[in-house]
Amino acid sequence: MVNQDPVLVKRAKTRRMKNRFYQSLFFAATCVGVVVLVVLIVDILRKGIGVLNWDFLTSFNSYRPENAGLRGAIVGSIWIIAMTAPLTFVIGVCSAIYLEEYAKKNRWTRLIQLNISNLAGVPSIVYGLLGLALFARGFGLGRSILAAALTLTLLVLPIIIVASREALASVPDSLRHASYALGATRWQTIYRVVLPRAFPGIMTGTILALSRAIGETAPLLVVGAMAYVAFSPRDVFDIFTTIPIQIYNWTSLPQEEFKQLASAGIIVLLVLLLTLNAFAILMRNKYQKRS
Amino acid sequence: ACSQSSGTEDGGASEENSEPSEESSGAAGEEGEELTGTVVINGSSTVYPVGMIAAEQFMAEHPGVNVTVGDAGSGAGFEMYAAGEIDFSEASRPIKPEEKEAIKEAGMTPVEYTLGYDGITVVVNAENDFVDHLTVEELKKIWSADSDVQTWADVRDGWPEEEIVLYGPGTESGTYDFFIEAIIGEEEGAALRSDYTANADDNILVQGVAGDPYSLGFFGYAYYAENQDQLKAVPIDNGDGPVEPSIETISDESYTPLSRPLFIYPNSEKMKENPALKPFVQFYLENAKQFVEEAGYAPLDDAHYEELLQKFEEAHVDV
Amino acid sequence: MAHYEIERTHPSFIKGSHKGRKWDKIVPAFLFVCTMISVLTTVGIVLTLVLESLPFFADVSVLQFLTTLRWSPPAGDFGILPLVSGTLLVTVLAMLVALPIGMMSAIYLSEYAPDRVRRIVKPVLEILAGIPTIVYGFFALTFVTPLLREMIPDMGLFNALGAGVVMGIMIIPLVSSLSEDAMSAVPRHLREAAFALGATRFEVAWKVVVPAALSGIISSFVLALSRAVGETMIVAIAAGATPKLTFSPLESIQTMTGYIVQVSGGDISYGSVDYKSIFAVGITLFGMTLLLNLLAQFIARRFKEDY
Amino acid sequence: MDQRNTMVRVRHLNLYYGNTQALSDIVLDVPERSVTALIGPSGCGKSTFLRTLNRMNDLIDGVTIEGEVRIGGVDIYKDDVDVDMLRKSVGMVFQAPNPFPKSIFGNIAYGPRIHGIRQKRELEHIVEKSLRDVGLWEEVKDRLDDSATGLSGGQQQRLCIARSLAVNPDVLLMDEPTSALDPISTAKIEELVQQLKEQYTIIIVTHNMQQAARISDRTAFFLNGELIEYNDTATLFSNPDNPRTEDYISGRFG
Amino acid sequence: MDQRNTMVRVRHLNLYYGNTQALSDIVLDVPERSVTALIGPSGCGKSTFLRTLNRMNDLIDGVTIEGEVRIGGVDIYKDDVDVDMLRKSVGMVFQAPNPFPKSIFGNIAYGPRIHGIRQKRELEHIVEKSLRDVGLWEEVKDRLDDSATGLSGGQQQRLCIARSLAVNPDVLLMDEPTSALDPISTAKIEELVQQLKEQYTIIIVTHNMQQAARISDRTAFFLNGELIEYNDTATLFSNPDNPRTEDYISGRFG
Ligand SMILES: Nc1ncnc2c1ncn2[C@@H]1O[C@H](COP(=O)(O)OP(=O)(O)OP(=O)(O)O)[C@@H](O)[C@H]1O
Ligand SMILES: Nc1ncnc2c1ncn2[C@@H]1O[C@H](COP(=O)(O)OP(=O)(O)OP(=O)(O)O)[C@@H](O)[C@H]1O
Ligand SMILES: [Mg+2]
Ligand SMILES: [Mg+2]
Ligand SMILES: O=P([O-])([O-])[O-]
Repeated sequence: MVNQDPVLVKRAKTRRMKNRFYQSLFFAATCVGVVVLVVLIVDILRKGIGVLNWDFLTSFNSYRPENAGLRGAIVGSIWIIAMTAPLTFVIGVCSAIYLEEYAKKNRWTRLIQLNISNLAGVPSIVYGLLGLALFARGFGLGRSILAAALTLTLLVLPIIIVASREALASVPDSLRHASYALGATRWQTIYRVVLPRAFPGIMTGTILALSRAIGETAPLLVVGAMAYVAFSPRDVFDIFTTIPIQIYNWTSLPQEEFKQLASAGIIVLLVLLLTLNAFAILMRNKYQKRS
Repeated sequence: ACSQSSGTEDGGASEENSEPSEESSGAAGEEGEELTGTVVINGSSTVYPVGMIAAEQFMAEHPGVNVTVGDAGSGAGFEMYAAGEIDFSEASRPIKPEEKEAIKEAGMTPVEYTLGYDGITVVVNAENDFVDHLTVEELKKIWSADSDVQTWADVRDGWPEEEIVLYGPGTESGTYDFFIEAIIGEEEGAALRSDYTANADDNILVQGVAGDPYSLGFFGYAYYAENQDQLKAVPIDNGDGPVEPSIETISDESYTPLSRPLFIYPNSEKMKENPALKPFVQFYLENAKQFVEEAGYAPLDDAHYEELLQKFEEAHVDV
Repeated sequence: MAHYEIERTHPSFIKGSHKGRKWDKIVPAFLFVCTMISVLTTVGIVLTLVLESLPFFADVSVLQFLTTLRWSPPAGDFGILPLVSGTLLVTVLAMLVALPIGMMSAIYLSEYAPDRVRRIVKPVLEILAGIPTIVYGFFALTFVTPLLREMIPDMGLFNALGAGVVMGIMIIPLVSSLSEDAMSAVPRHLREAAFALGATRFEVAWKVVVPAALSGIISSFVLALSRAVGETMIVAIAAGATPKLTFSPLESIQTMTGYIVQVSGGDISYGSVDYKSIFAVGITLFGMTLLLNLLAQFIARRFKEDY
Repeated sequence: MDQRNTMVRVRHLNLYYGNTQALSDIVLDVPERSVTALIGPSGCGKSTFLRTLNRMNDLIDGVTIEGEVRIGGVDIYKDDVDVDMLRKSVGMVFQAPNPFPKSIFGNIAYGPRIHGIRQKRELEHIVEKSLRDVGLWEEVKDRLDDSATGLSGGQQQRLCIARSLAVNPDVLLMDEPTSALDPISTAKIEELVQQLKEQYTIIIVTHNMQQAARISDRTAFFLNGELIEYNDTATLFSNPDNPRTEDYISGRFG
Repeated sequence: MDQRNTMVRVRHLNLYYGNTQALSDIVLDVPERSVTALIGPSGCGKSTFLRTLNRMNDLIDGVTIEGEVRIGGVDIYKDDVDVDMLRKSVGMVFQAPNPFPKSIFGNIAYGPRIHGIRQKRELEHIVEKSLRDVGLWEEVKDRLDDSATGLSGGQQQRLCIARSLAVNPDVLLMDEPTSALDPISTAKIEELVQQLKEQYTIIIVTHNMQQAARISDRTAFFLNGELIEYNDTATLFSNPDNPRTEDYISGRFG
């Protein structure tokens, strides 16, 4: 090179080493998360895989560990998700659209934003208290699937709103302008241009929100999830239990066998979670390819 | 249209049953007639296994009935009772006057049935070889709010100069209240010392005691029974010599003062609306001894259960 | 300048019936209603907490609540400070784990990792955030704490450390993913500018990308913090239930959330002051997260950098 | 030129962003079926002016507009004007090509669709005609279903022009449509503009004075939000009235 | 010109993005302290070529490079070359101004700081000198602590040039540095380039042939990844060897 100043060259060597050191450090940090995840999963598999079989998935809970299964809880969780998913999606995405596309950027909007990010940090158990007072008691829904689903909807709503807003904000204005310049109304622009483009990000938010909803325990304990439900709920007004509730209950019983069942329950929950995540990633990739 | 107190109207099994519900409830207990409906139980997590056994066995005989059991806690149980949300509450302590008041205000009368006993078991680590028994006085010395016991030597001369690590349920637990009443005394505002390691989950307490060679803890008998390899139960001397907790000593009431009764409070008013409820309560009481034993608690003598049934029939002649 | 005749006098854009019109009236109204649900949620939470805690504050004065140094409901001691200190202790521990690791992972993913690696590792890390918290609770109690106890023998079975560390791990993806998003959003041309000046990758990451993404990074920190303050099951299972005014991570403590969940599942009478106290604790918790968010908002605005 | 009708008529137009004035007392008439170039240094208000003609400034908070803008005789800032339909009549092409992340077909059909055309046949016909008009048909007819973002920059810009034409506008506004393009694509678009003025009234912003000279019939020179001079392109470039115009076109000032 | 030393020497350079070849067998010598313009249609490889000279292409996955590039006599693709130090010697200015979101001072001082200069006095001296070199000192000396993103586009671009100069490079690469700027800012930068060539070897990509003619000593014409013609600017524009060069500079092909 032209100016091979020996001081600089020496310094360059240290800088290069520093870079390499930090690269290794950052890599190691990334591995921590991955390794813990693996350890966690292995630990659970080791404890639970032995009792995980078809009967476990298809029988109801029982006081006899050898007969106990997860059916009622699986059906309950599916019910809850089936209710929570559309509600959160519609309300969350609509809120995000309103805030991002319609609301004037004034003090009120900022206040609403602050409110939403604050809600994202409100402990889930507090939502449980709200759900009990409002849905179970106030609306007279009782300790039902609907009351629980509504509670969880409120709980995860901020997650999907924040993610969807990010997604909407990342749609370039040039696309909106192109649409307006063709005489499209605001809603046509949003519906036909902005939303499709923001869809992958919205999906990510939805999945994060639903993952959270699927695994919640504390608020459902307060809203009134049952520990022993030996039937499949038939409508949204029915009594329910969910997988995490069942896991929690099993871990609190004296018999060692129930703890194994709890681990098997955790495996089922994780499988459900991973399926949901995989679905999200597929959707995300599918739509990302197009744009 | 909640299903908590539903009869056949919203029970899904009603399609299979062509007969009106009133008739089938009249024929409760008779074989062949299908009973339908839902019974909702909630309350103490200690009594929960008993309720679950009852529910499961009842449903085996009456597939048309759904019995669901919650473990929200005794307090929550009574609160739901007063709110008219449940058919049945379970408790690991007697109902408190204010709870009774609330339920009465809501137009209901809670009737109490004692199912059996849970022996609160004082345990030490399996490796502990110096504790042969503890007197009630010693327990009080260890656990009272103003206790100055720091090491085992402070409890009894000759015991090692090792720090005593205490485990027990949290203040919200029925066991906590009961332990205070039995050991410390009944005066208002009595509390245990606050520097022990508390947890709401007895299983977790088991792990605590099992992991600490110089620990001492107390919790429900069933949790000791399931973990005898890691724990050692401490015989308690209430003046009549040390008595080791066991189903027998708890049942025959020689294990004192740490046996606590378990209760159910079926909701009589709900029986009028819910045809499945009365047969279920009857079934529960008829087989209570067996259920209590199966759940790992100590049953009472047979005479007691006969009394229970009698009390039940007297209370519900009208239903 | 020349003037011209005007030809058409009735162009098509005078208002008439236009298809899109009706939607443009209904839609915003509906969207607004949806947005209001979040506002109403807050109102609902505040109302519930305030109304339900009024009876509590009739028995225990606010001053007593805020200044007493002991939390022992059976003895009538309702000083929130031990619960606050427990919450803070666990939160600080969790942050000590989550912030550095999350941040370093974010830098690795955004600045060093090949695209292929990032596309796999990022969602894998995100799984950590989706695992139900009771799973973490037992992981802390039955895996992490025993491991820690091998190193620190006189640590209790329930301790703030194990719970805090595991909570920190749970929160890693919140920091790593959101910070990574913020860093990825830093335009490529800024990186190129730095590289073109002879900066190493580390210098680019640390002195250009991180400062440029700072407001996003701070937002992720605060979200993580709020989540830690509000986390329930991990502490309920692994940190014990011993309200204690201590800052030793080796001791068993109780957090505000832990207290709420244990009391609401316990046996005490719902009419009692002890039970009503959970709403007072709930309000305190809500106030704390609100304060954190306000702080975050303030900081994020101060550090906002336009690129 | 004088026998043509006025398509755009602007009278005493003032525009403010918040409190700062961006356009001052603009008066200008644009004849139909002609190309008018807007030139001037950066920040002088060319884009702002262009956006008043299809009310795109409505999308920006805090914009205040005074004065009169008539298009085809209608005051477009009157209350009874349907802004969406106005924008249909007054098309706009932007500096950076901005195709929707849809297929080529979907891009062109977007406008007709939102304006109520549903039949596949009709849409196909419009798409073909618009693409032919911009000379893109032969290049893309075999891949109408491919994503428009896969086209080259010049193709994308022509696609955007075709997209504007598909809704059958009267006026076409172009804001530096070639500044992001290479010379060859630029030449193609300039040629296209020459063809389009047979049917459309075109107003084009450019910071390239050679381009203005090559393609426009009339040129307006803006400076600091004022319309300094507006005249036949030939006259304005060869013999400007205003010394500042001369300074600018001769590259003498900043 | 021939009495000057060769600063950049490129031999048989081939570059591939994955499997597609973007540069074919480029051979070219750049004398020191001169301005060399790279022209050619979009996508012909101008930017790609420029980025081989400071190894910015290393940052792109899947790039393969063959051939030899020597700067100041050193083969920069040899293993023992410190890429960071190479980039210090070979500065680069980009199409869009890209100041860091830092203060004006912080922008200029960034380079010297990472290369080990810590003393405030020395930094201040470098900042002042660099800003003076690009003629920005008088305009910004009172607001060195203000954010650089608050400057106008032209000022930002000059700031970016000053930032490059602050690390004391030998070669300055500029990739269409004025294409996002208005004519006045462009004129300023062109003037600056003329001054800078007294000290630096400048290679500038432009798609504006007038600009190439105005400011460069030598011009290289690229087409489809090949170097078609490389000659004195005056010669290349007035009397090109290659018919394709002629076609391109006369605007005749696509
Ligand atoms: N949204 C806005 N808010 C506030 N001021 C604006 C806005 N858009 C433009 N301006 C200001 O109005 C003036 C005119 O801007 P305009 O974009 O119309 O200039 P222009 O002539 O198109 O410039 P260029 O050639 O750079 O595109 C400028 O001073 C600009 O800073
Ligand atoms: N990162 C990349 N990956 C793959 N191909 C690339 C990449 N960058 C550029 N190319 C391709 O290499 C060729 C040369 O691109 P380059 O950017 O060097 O052209 P250019 O002459 O600078 O064009 P312009 O005038 O538009 O800047 C083009 O075909 C381009 O598509
Ligand atoms: Mg403009
Ligand atoms: Mg280029
Ligand atoms: O629910 P409790 O059993 O602890 O009474």
